[in-house]
Amino acid sequence: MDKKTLLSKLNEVVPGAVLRKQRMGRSEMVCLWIETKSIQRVAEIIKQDNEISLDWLENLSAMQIGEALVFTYVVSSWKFGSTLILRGSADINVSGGIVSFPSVTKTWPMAIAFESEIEELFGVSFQDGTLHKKEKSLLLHGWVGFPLRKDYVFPKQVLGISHCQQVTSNV
Amino acid sequence: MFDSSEWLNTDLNTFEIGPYDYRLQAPMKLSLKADGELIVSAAIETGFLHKGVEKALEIQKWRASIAYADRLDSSAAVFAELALCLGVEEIIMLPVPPRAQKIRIILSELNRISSHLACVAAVARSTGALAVMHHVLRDREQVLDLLELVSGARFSPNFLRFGGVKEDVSDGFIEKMIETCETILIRLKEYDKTLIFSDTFIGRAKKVGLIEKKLANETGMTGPNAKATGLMYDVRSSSPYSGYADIDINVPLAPAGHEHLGDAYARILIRIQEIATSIDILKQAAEKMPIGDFCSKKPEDEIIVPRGEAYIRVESSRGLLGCHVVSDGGPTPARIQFRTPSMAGVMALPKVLPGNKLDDLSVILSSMDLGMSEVDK
Amino acid sequence: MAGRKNQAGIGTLQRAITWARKRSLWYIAACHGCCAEELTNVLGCKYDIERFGCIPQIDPKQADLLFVAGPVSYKIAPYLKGLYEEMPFPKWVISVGSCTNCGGAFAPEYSYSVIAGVDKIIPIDIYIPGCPPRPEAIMNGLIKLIEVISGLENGQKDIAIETK
Amino acid sequence: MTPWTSFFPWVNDYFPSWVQSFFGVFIATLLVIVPLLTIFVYLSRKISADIHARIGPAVVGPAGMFQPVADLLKILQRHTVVKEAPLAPLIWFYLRWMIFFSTIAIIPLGFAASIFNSELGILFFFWIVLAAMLATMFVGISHGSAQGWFLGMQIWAQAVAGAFPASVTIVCAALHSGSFQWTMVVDQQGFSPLYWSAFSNPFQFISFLVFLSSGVALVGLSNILDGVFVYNDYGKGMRIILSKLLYCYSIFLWSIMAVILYLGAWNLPPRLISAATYIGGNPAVNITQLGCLFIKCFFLMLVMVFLNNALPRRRSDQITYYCWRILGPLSLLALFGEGVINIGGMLK
Repeated sequence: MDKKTLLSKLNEVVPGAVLRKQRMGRSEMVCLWIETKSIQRVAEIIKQDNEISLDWLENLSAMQIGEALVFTYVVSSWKFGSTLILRGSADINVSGGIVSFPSVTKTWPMAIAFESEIEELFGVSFQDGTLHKKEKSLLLHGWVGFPLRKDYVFPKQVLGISHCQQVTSNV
Repeated sequence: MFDSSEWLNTDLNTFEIGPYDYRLQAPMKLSLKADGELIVSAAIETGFLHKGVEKALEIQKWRASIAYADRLDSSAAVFAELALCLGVEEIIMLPVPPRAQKIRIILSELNRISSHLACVAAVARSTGALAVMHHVLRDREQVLDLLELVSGARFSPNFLRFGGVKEDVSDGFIEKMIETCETILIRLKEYDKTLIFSDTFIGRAKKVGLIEKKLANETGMTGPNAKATGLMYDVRSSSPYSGYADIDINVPLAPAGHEHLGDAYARILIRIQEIATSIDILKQAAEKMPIGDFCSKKPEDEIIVPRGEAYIRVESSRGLLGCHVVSDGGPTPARIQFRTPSMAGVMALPKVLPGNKLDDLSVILSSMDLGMSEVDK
Repeated sequence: MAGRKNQAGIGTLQRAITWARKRSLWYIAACHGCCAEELTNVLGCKYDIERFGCIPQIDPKQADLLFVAGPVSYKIAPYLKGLYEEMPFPKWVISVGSCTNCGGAFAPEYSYSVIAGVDKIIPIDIYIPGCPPRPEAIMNGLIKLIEVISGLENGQKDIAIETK
Repeated sequence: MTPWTSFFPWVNDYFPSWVQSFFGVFIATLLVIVPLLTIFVYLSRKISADIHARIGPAVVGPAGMFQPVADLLKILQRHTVVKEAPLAPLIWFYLRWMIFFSTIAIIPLGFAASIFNSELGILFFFWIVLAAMLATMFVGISHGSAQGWFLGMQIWAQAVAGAFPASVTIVCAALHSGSFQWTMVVDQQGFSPLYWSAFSNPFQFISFLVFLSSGVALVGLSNILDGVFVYNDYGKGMRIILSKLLYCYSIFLWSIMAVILYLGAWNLPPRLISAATYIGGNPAVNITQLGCLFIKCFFLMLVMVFLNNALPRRRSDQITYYCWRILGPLSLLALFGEGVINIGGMLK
């Protein structure tokens, strides 16, 4: 499933979704920047279409570059073994600090684990995904702040234990 | 899985199995609802081993990031190192000399054997075969001695560098490795008699912890757990990396009609066969070991990583370990994210446990070999 | 009944009790992450600590010795403290590896979720350095604990273990 | 006037017979049963360590001989656990212990030394073990927690599943030797293995194997479940020792019954008996008989140690399935065969 037909199919079904096409670093994997509001739509297409059938969300990672959160979806297909990388980005300084981003758990159920991790570490709330119970929780309940953000300041004290190096007397 | 004849339709007892429990291999919280002996529903809570590795990687300089990749999960340490090194080498466009690639293959296969032996020992312990557990641990010591001979450390070797390996492999090492491979092959036959083909073990592991291929597909499961369900995916053969190209690997797979498809017994069989393939790979790597320098970068050279990113796939002992390395040209990495294989196992647990008996909980968990420090990062 | 007292003023009954305590230390291991792999090897057959009378126990109420290994996160700290409280007196704690000694690789300036040293929540008797420490180091820590229990000043060796 | 008291004849005029038997039991417990069990605990740890290819306890005394002593002393002086035990599990726990240790009175320690030589002999033993298992179930049920209730039911199901084939094999052994009384059973068998009733005819051999394996289900493997819940919650030092001693004693009890029923207990070759009487008179004969009994019984106990430590262990529902579906019919077959042989014998 080469790049040309993939792009043409995407453009005709979801016009204007693909913002930019580039190579992923120095590897030959195709990376498509998708605008945030049509990510679910694009995910739907590339999974259902039986020539593309990218049905396995291999990796969903988020990173903060400057003032934007960039989400990288590495999607590959069991049938053809081909891989595609989708990119979505969202502005980080939103009022209330919680960035909202469309969730893809409806098309790829394995996204639950990745998304719940990103929710805790980056402070993102994924919209209208499957209503999964928060099975996989990483941090202590009621942890203040989102650790993987660049401007995160380490806590001074957690659970009454001072988060510092010097050895306190035996408790 | 649910044969309704065993239902007692009593009201459900809830069993809270806390982080520290003798049935669990690593701290996690399981709240099971059981109707008599049959587990009806399971909910899992993880996060107890969250160390914040990815944040630490962003603070430390590039040179120290390899040591942190070890600490992601100690029983599969070399794979995380390899993934990180390949990622950075792709960004810097650094050529890795063929001898270093072969040494990397030897190290990762040794680590795979020691990780699988640890899983077999855990399963033997959970079914009560303490003698087999101790014998497996004794053979695992031989592999750990080899890792120590090469790198000085038994678990997190911290031996790989960007562009190759820290030191060359001493010449006595190759012979000693071949000799250990022979003894381990003999020992595998010994496990067959005492554990694998003993009918009490088959009785304990048959139809226990059944994972269908659909569930494995849905949660994106890879590695021995997925091969036991018949899902054929191995990064070493599908997209060979770092010198695996000229080594032929026969990947073990549970055939479709296999009567043990997807249960705990098939997972153990697949792990034993993977040990055999790893030994075969070690022998081939030993033969094809070229002469040459072991690292294309002097240790004292400064590591400058230009802007760029890379996504690397590596076959760790638990499945596909992905590493997404992003650098913005600064002295410290911008973002290093690991796609850990045990996450799929943890996601599949609430659907695997129901239908099994309560006594089999430790057999299921040990046969799935969930590396919790990998899941919680 | 004033038993015969040795020069350190400890009666024979007390010496017998300390002999029993140091010779049968039943242990339970709180395993988190890396150093826990070394604890399974120490239990194994090459570096067997059952020679010193240490049997692994599955329940804290039966154990006298607690091995803490691996980085302890804030989420598991209350459970570790509960585990320690459940153990009956007299009890001892050996912290294996630099993560439990002082935070080690995950010191406070590098990690936000690892306690910098487990002695902030439970008192520790023996600190074993290393990341991960070798099984011999863990056994050496255990022998040091046996010497501490039997009240030998540092440097004095335990004769029974030395000769074995 | 048991032969043991022939040493000191003045005993008879001071103490009535029940006091003598009480002291007999007391001494038998202290001097014979408890040291034997501590040796068994030590050997089971050392042998299971050898099976695991490692060195067992080696620091305390020569080759770790006094390790059980150190464990015993340590457990005794440990401080009590915070939670005080509610009454119900305690009552059942001590009841179970008393039931088990009441069998000491009727253990036939040697030919003339069985203090209580009744017609019921073997059956009396068997029902006591079953009653003890019932008490274990109530210990589990009165524990109150779901896990306690669940494990108690599991123990009882396993015990009943083991008891049925065992009782049938006992009847079959009694059929072979004519009566349930110890002395009669032992008289049928001679010293050399050919005369042992286990190898006298194929049906007796089947009943011997069924008896042993149902003993494993009834008594041998129950230790895993006991150790897990009840005694830990209220695990004061003394109760832990009692439960460990109880487990070893129940194995010892079962192997003594097996030795007496099938393996020709305390039968000695005539020349040895005459030599013993020449040396020390009647008591010396008793002691050698006792020695012969305990050596045989010891090897059976080591089989239990091997099963516990070396091979993978079945789940408890597999054990009950195995007992009902395989051991039950086998024991009935043995009984039927034994009956046919007896009728054949009578017709002759």
